[in-house]
Amino acid sequence: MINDSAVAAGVSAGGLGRAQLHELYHYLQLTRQVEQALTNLYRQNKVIGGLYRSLGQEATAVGAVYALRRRTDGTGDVLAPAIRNLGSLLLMGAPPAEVLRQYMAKGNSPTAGREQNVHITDYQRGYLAPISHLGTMIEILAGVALSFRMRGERRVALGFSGDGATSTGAFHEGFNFAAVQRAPLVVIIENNRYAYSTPIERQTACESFIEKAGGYGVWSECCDGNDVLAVFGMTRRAVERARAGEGAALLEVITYRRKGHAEHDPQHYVPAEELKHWQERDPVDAFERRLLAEGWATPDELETIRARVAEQVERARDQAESSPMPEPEGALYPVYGDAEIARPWTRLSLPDPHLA
Amino acid sequence: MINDSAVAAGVSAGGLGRAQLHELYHYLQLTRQVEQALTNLYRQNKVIGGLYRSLGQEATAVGAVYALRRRTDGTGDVLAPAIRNLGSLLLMGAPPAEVLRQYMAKGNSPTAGREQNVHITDYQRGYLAPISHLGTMIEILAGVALSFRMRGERRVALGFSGDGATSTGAFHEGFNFAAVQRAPLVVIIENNRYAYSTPIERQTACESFIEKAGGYGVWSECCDGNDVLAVFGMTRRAVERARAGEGAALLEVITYRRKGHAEHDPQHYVPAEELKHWQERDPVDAFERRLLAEGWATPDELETIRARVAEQVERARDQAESSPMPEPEGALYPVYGDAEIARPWTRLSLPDPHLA
Amino acid sequence: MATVKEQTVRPREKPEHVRHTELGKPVTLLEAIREALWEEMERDPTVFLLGEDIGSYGGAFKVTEGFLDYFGADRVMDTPISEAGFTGAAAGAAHMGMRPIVEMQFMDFVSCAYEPLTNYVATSRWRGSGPVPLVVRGPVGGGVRGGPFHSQNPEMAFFHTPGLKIVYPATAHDAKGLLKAAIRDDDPVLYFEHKKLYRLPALRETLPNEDFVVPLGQARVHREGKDITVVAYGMMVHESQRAAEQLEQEDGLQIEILDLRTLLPLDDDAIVQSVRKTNRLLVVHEDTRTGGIAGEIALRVSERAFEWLDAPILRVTAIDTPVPYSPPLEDYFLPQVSDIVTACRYLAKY
Amino acid sequence: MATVKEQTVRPREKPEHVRHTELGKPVTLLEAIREALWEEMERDPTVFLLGEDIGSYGGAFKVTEGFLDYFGADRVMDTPISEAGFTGAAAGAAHMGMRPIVEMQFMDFVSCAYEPLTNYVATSRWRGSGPVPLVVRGPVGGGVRGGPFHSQNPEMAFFHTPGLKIVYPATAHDAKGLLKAAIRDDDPVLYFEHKKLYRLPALRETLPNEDFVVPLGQARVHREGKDITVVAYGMMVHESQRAAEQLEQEDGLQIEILDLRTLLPLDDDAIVQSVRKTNRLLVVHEDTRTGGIAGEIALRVSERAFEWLDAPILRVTAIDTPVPYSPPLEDYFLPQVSDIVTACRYLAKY
Ligand SMILES: Cc1ncc(C[n+]2csc(CCOP(=O)(O)OP(=O)(O)O)c2C)c(N)n1
Ligand SMILES: Cc1ncc(C[n+]2csc(CCOP(=O)(O)OP(=O)(O)O)c2C)c(N)n1
Ligand SMILES: [Mg+2]
Ligand SMILES: [Mg+2]
Repeated sequence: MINDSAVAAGVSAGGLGRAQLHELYHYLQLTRQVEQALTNLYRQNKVIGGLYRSLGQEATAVGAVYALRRRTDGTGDVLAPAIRNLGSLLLMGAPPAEVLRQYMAKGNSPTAGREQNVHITDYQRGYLAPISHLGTMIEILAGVALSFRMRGERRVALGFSGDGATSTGAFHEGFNFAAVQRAPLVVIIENNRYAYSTPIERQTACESFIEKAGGYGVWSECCDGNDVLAVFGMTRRAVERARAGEGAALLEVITYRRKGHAEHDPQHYVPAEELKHWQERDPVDAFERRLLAEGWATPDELETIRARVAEQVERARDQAESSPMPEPEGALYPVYGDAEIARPWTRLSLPDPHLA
Repeated sequence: MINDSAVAAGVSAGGLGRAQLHELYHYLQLTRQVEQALTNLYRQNKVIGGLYRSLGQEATAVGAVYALRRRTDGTGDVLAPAIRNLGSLLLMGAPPAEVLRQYMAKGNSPTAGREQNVHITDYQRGYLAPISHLGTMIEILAGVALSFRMRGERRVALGFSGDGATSTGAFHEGFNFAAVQRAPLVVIIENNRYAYSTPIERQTACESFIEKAGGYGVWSECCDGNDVLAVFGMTRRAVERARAGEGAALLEVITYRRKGHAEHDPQHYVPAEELKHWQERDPVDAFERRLLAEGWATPDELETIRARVAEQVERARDQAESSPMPEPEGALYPVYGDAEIARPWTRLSLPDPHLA
Repeated sequence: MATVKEQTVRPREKPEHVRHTELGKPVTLLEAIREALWEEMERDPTVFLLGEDIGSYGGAFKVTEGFLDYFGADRVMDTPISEAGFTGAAAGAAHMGMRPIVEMQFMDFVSCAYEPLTNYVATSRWRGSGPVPLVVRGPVGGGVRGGPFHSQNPEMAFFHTPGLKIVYPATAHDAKGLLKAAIRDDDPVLYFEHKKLYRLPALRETLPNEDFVVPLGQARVHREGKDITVVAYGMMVHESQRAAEQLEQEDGLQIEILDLRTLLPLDDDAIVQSVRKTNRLLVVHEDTRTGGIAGEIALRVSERAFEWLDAPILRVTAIDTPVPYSPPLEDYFLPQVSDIVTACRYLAKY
Repeated sequence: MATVKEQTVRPREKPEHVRHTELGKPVTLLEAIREALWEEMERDPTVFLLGEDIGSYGGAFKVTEGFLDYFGADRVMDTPISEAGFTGAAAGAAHMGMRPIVEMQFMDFVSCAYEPLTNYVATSRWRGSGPVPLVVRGPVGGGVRGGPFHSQNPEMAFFHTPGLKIVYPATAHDAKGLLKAAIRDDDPVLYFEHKKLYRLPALRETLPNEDFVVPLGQARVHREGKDITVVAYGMMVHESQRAAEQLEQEDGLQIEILDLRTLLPLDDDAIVQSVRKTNRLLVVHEDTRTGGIAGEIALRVSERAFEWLDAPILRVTAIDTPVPYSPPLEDYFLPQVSDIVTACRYLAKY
């Protein structure tokens, strides 16, 4: 199924064979349909907290992560998603039911309800939970990549950064350290034109985000983020360079955030024509057209994939919905490794009654 | 003396007239001789704390600041020096005796002994005390420049950053904000090859520091930092662009730190040939040769300047040495504007005696 | 990407949503804050706002909704995502005579500006670089299922830094009066807005139409009582009030509630005065337990009112973990009214 | 600027200056730290060092002198000036099975890494991302004329963050044993080294040649006594000792000194036990006053030993300002032996 030789096998697009192209389509569909299920659950108040969609950007996470060595035994490449990279987790093997439970704050979610949305870690599958503070994960991933280089492991770390997150000091310090250490870190700047309501023009005065690469002395490339094969190809080049010891890379994908920052944001700051322009460039539709036009898939095959995904998501939603919320004492999950350090874990501590 | 028309007046080097060239020489000499006096005082344990020399880099501070509008009434350009820009303060009008008192932690120093070395603020003359944390002043200066732009004042903020300080998140966040706001901020990266013992190769993988300009979308230039006229010319172009509303600029000067990081650093990590190479390119000697070769000054004129500076420094040192140390209670200088907030300002507070 | 310059035609009229008080209508805590910002910006042209998405979006919580159109992009400035950068820049502008107000989208992100705030801003006056009249404001607090990074109470990160002031209002009146005082103050002020109080209907209050300030550094007796002093702030003032009502009904206890309002400088005069009356002290804070402000309060009381204490000083706080996301966990994490009741009963019996 | 790869020929022999203990010679606090680092690096190949100028320069205080030659550039890594970046990176490496030790050139600069330490590192285990076995170490403290930014005691910036541990040794023995324990601990540890104690001849001590650790979280009775408990750490242990000796001679008082050693988690068992014996408590910290650790100690004692207290809990601390540069000012700023004497006399008479 998912395997390394994927890259070399086929003769068609980007070296990918038919089965692999179908797999890409599967994960594009899975991402979109899981998110659609989340939107429905959100409207029913079953997603706790905000919901951040990647509608129209799915090709970035899916295409990029398809270029990684995905393993389930903790020996593969490692990534940290940003908020709009749910697809990357799915492709790394996160079961949809787990993901839905996490968004629904269930007791049997990967974090047992302590954390939210894509904040999930799985060292075996190779993904690290981000924290909300933008930029921080680039620092963390610099160290992940550094450890690979230090130990001579041919593994790569992949990070995502929003256009907005590039302005953080954390992005700068983390990426510069990786660059100077020639650590195998690939960072994809997902330029979706907005950071919340802030357009890129108020984020940076640079011509394009890969202009930043020169300042770090790293390799860079930019591509159409709504073309899953382009994203895959570009990422693969960067990943294989990094794997070969040629150091970090800074990539940019040009895409667009079709929904508001989160479901609660009506995005009134977005011009209607802009939205329309990008609707017409939907990455899933575009890939579908391409698959059919090139003869890489038949309409029936695609329909089968979509139906299989729908079923999968339906089953996952049932599993998640029927899962229990956590027990309150779950909040007492240890902050320290030493079990005995427990006393201050209380809201109120009364002196021994015999003193009273 | 020091005035705006300096730039336009002469017909010789960089538009500078003879008097101005002599003035530049004066300040190069003043910087070097004040620092030499400090070294002597340091050896006598009269400089409290560390001493950070700019030997071999004096042309940067002096040449750059000569391109500013210097005023004494708080309406001119504003700068924040880094640790190796003592010359910039002198050129902005800081009296040498004040500077020496500050290094000697005297009670009548500009900070009354609370702060050290170049950490001196004078809003009238236009300089802001840095803090030790590298990069922070770029944030502060971004706001200084922003306020000029917001109020339509044709003033410019000038910042210095070491090669090492460019790696800080503060540098990135501060400069990016100024760039996107087209604030009149000029930052000079003083590439002296080392940050403490760390060579630039371990600081960044970029080809040269002005490669960073593209990532911020700003104008940039690089020049020989040991050529005072080159530094002056380059800075003047950037400053006048900024003054005209064309936004921030990132400049680089190539120079060399001839002493250790501080007087206590024997710089054993520096190759002897490297040191020799740069000794031969001493910026004061080079300017002296140029002045003579071009006929801009006679040996007598230069000797007169040197003697005048020596006398000035001698007098300043006497004044500083005879100044008293501060009274201990000077530590209680207010941290708040409200005078009554004083109670916790004590090392020990005993309950009212009638309770005991 | 060339910089966009908004074309702003400044409308003549103040929009409705900042005229509640003018029209004699009650305001929520959020509206009180909004009016304070607006009025101070009208009063003083050096006051300006900067932060993420505060312009056309009006801020994540819509505090500055409508400000951009009226005041223009230079006074309502959207920033890049760089809390240290724009906080430091605000300090620089403050040096030059401006009065910047920085919005943190969530106060959780003020941790990114910890360095310039504690090293540069707090020390500036003392270092001889003059005052930094700067306000850093934004939403804090839990109970809204925001998870570990949108629910923090970061007061103790700064409480230990001489030179900063920390303000944390619990009522609409105080929110407005304290914010105005903070903006006019020459010292840097961190101003915390509990996001669960922002729109709480019970906090609606009709405010005086005249300009008023609530001086910084003064606690307020929220409820008078003679039996036990409960020191609280923010959301916990209201939780303490609920506990006090229950204790009055069920136990006949008269709880005095002191709302700190300003955490730094701490109004220990008010605390000591109350404790000398009630002889019993409970501190309630939503913040986590170890290293919370209760400790400093206990020491000040020990130093100044030890002889008046008839019982140990106790505290009700959140537990020592990050703020959990899932409702049952977060509810377990946060201080409960029942905890306050239990603590007060214990103290009363002591 | 291509990356330089140091050609390191790993020497066979351990250099002299990390063999003091092996040779039965007494070590200073700094040498104890150096030996601990060296031994742990030899013991465990996943241990590595990163920080500014720790390689060929051996660190600003020469703690890692000679390490680069022996262990090579990958295990003694000079970093760009980016405390947040390399601290975050250390956390990432720790996730992958490494045991990084970060040196802050001065602990004053840990403020730059406040965000990743408090948000990412401290919460990682609880968030489900596993432990972060990471040590952040470096020089702290005043008295060396370092001025406001090379003299800080930053413990209270982190004391309030569940998930972090804070260690602050006062003796060479503890410095070595605690550092080894910290490196082997699965939780992130901030390890503070008082720069004025680094080479203090009086602290020279011959250490056991066997491997030993001093467990984290346990205070130590530095001096036994029955009249007053003085809780201190770092430099203040020694200032308290001087005061205790004076008080013994001049007043016949027997002062018990408790050296906290680990600040977080706080060993309140030890404090409470001592206070139940002496019935009087003075906390001495070099750190500034408001919001210092004395508050938390006071509250824990109030919660657990109120009935044993025969006098108010007092504290001797630095004043609430930045650390001043000029000697007369810094001496006024820092807690004095005479303050401790005064406080103890007051408590004894109470
Ligand atoms: C340090 C920090 N500041 C502010 C925020 C609040 N915030 C969350 S997402 C966001 C916008 C992010 O924009 P971008 O990086 O472009 O990512 P996108 O949402 O477009 O994928 C902001 C400001 C944050 N999470 N972290
Ligand atoms: C944030 C921070 N980290 C570390 C230091 C310690 N430090 C002081 S100067 C210095 C080297 C600075 O190098 P560079 O920026 O190149 O300036 P130069 O000394 O060469 O002029 C270091 C690491 C500091 N002051 N601030
Ligand atoms: Mg974006
Ligand atoms: Mg340098």
